[in-house]
Amino acid sequence: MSLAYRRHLPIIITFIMGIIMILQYFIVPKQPVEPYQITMQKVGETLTNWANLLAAFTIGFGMVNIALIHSRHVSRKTPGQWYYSAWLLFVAVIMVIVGIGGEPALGINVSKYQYDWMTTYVFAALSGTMYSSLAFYITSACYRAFRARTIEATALLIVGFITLMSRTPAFQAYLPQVIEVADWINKYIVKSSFRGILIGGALGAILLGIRTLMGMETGYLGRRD
Amino acid sequence: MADIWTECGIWVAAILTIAVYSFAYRDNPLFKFAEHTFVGVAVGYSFVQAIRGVKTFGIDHLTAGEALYIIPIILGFLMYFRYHKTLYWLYRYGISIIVGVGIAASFVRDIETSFLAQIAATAGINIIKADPAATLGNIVFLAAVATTLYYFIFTFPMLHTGRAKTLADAGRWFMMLAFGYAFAKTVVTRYNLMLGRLEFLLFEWLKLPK
Amino acid sequence: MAKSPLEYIESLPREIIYTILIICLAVPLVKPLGLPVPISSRVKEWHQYVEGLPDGAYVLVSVDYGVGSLPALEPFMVATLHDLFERNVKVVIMTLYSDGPICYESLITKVNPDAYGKQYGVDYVFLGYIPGGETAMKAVAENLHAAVPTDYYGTPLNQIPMLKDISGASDFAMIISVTPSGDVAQGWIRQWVTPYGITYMSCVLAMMMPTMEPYYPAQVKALTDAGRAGEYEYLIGKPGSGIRKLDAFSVAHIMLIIAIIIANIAYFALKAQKKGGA
Amino acid sequence: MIVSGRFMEFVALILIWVLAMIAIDKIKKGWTVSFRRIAGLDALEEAVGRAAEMGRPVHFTSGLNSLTGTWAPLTVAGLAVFGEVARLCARYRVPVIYSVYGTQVIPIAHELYKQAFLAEGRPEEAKPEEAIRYLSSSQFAYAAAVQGIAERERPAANIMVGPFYAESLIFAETFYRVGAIQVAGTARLYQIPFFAIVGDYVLIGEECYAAGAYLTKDPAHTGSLFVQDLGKMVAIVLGVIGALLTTAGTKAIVEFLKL
Repeated sequence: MSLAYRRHLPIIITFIMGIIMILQYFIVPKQPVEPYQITMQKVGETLTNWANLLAAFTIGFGMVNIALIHSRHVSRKTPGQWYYSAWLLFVAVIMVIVGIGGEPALGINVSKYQYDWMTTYVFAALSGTMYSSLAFYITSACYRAFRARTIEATALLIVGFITLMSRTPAFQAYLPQVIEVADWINKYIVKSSFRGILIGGALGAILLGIRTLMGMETGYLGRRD
Repeated sequence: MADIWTECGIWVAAILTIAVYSFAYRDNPLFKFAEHTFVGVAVGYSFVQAIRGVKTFGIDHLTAGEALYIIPIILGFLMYFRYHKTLYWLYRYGISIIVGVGIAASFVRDIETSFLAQIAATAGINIIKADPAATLGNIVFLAAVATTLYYFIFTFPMLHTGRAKTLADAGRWFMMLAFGYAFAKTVVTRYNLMLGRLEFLLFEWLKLPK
Repeated sequence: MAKSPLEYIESLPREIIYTILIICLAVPLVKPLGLPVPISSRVKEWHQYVEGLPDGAYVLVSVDYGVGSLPALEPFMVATLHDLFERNVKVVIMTLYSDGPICYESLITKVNPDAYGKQYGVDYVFLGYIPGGETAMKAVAENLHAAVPTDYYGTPLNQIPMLKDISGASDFAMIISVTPSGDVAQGWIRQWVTPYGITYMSCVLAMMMPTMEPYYPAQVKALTDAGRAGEYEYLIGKPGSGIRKLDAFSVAHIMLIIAIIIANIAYFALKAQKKGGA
Repeated sequence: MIVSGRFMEFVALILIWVLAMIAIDKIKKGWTVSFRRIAGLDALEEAVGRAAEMGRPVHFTSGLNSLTGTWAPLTVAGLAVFGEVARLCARYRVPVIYSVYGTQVIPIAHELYKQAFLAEGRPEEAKPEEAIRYLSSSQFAYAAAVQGIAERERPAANIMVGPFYAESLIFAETFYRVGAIQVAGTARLYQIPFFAIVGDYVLIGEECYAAGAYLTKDPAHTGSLFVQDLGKMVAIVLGVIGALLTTAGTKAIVEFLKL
């Protein structure tokens, strides 16, 4: 099978898709009026739907990957892991059945109540707790990071201190100037240096986008074939 | 009937909460159990979302008479040829559409929102203000934007040697101070999250008096 | 070689740090310490407007949030009702959210009007969920009895003593709304403030303040964000979930600041010791 | 033709595109470009070398990656870094673990992984099924699973480049605790501080995109980096002069940019 089909055609497809999306951005105003604008809008929307549809298809890669790894653990009885893997596969199947609403024909009638129960007391509880465990990690990170080792680290410590105090209700009551200093730092040092980083990052993304459409960012297809 | 389910739900949620927090101390079987439960539920959840995604983005359009949608559906199945020994490259057509649409739709917007608009905002600063702290602030602002950008210049090494290096160092200093502020600023929001979980454990699970 | 105490403190094991954190957060939750809390001018202004209400004045309180944003918005609404029930005013409660009644139930049990000797139907009433968003606001303003035939519990309005001679917006001294929605917060201005000039007080989520600031103070007499519930509780001496969190923040932050100071002292002491010892 | 208000963007896009093509062409014709040091990228080889000495794996993650949506370019930048890390791991014979969040990258990651072993002349040693592991497409289930890998397989190095969200600090602290050397980079502003303060080496914003040019010196990436530098110089000049003009009373540059 010649190189044309394996590498060049996909790169050409990426280029065409990219050019259409760019044209849609530059030609179609908020309320398309001209016929060419309306068709361009339609083409752009259809392709975006196609991309989302294809992205939904790729979920299967994940399912295969997880089923493969964990069923191998179960079949090989990997010590200290196989029963966790069995439990994972079991829970995944339960969630799929509950999620799809069950099949009355197969005698599985599952109401929305079970789905809400699973999402509230298992999914939401785990997500909320994992998210809140950041309180542990930010505390130990602060304890370690705010140390006056070098001049730079001392500056970091002082700014961190002022910001911490400006957010502590008790200090705000006694030392309101702390809030003004913190706001000044935020307005004139944080917003400015973050803008510098943002501009740099944007240039990086723009050039990467151009390279990808020109087929020069071969990372996504593998360098040589 | 609902009460038993709710009460049992609260107990399940409480045990999972303690399991996740226990990892902060040590990795242990209870956390490993919670982790595998979480991944299992999440896999089932995203599988259902994927099926809904294929339905809403694809099948619905097809049934609504937009015949062209058969193309992405075919390409979608073709992507599973990547497991095939020789025809593995067939997956690339689907991926090339995802990448072409995804990358272009994103980077073209960066030109305005994160490049031109940011320069325009900087160029629009009226430095001299009535309040001296604001005037000083604007001077610091301009210096910080300029030196941070200067720090990121890669292909002119001479700009980072000798006396010119001080400009790059200034950029690094501004970023360091900004990181210190942003780091400390999140402490409140993270503690607020943990307070929410502790309130659940103390008042809904242990039923302590409010 | 066991670590010397200085080394131990300087690199304190994470288990100790985490346990101290949990204690600092949990204790104030169970037993509020009533640490000093800064009262922002916005909360003081909100309270002054409630204090300024004449005896027998009618206040419309709109519970414009659903179960989703209840954790963030309820504490401020609870404090507002405590403040209103301290005075001799008539409180008419309604909601524009379909799951608003659930929030009302949770709200009213926490406020406990009986403790203030307030009687349902005489001092306060709940009209329930009125669908339609801004059209609901307009209908209630123009003709309350036509817009809302019965209260939430099904009693016809003309049989409720406090609502007999209340026809619409012009009979109200104030309208208070707590909501996560910008449209609702601005809707009350269009339907009640512009046409009837009623005093409007709005409490929104912190991130929505920038969108509401332009209306303050001309159309919105008092504007604040729900995160300040703890301040309001402290101001009116009614500690609730808002102040418990503020106490916990203060204790946890003070712990962190002290810990950082100790760590730095240990660090410098170690450096001095090494320099001295070398 | 062009939507009002977007004319300047169109001009900027064409200008950048043309300049990039010219620069790439000149580099192909022998024009050499030298770089200033990027500590984070120099550290990649050091990190993998350390893992080889300690006989422990290298862990890689590209955060909550997605090829559709705002952070598609940063995901591709993360994949490019993974390509380099896979090459180093093939060279030093160190197992690599790529914890995957978004399933769209799985086929690409497999491709890059096999290319790396091919380039190092060891295609038979490639074990993609074990190296590239899909964990979850839900943010915190993914974070919990990565924590499990960190504690149980105790990687000696952790490399994180891509779009990260709140879970960035969970990873940074957990891998610090198992003693892994960390090279971490993202362009998402509010997550950079956690990598800068907790990680050993940090790639700030644009440095994530510079990996291709810096490590491979390939013309396309190097040319892009040169044009990016021109863009930054333009930003400095227009920004500062614009502000001075505004203070002096004329908003010429601001209007110019907003055409």
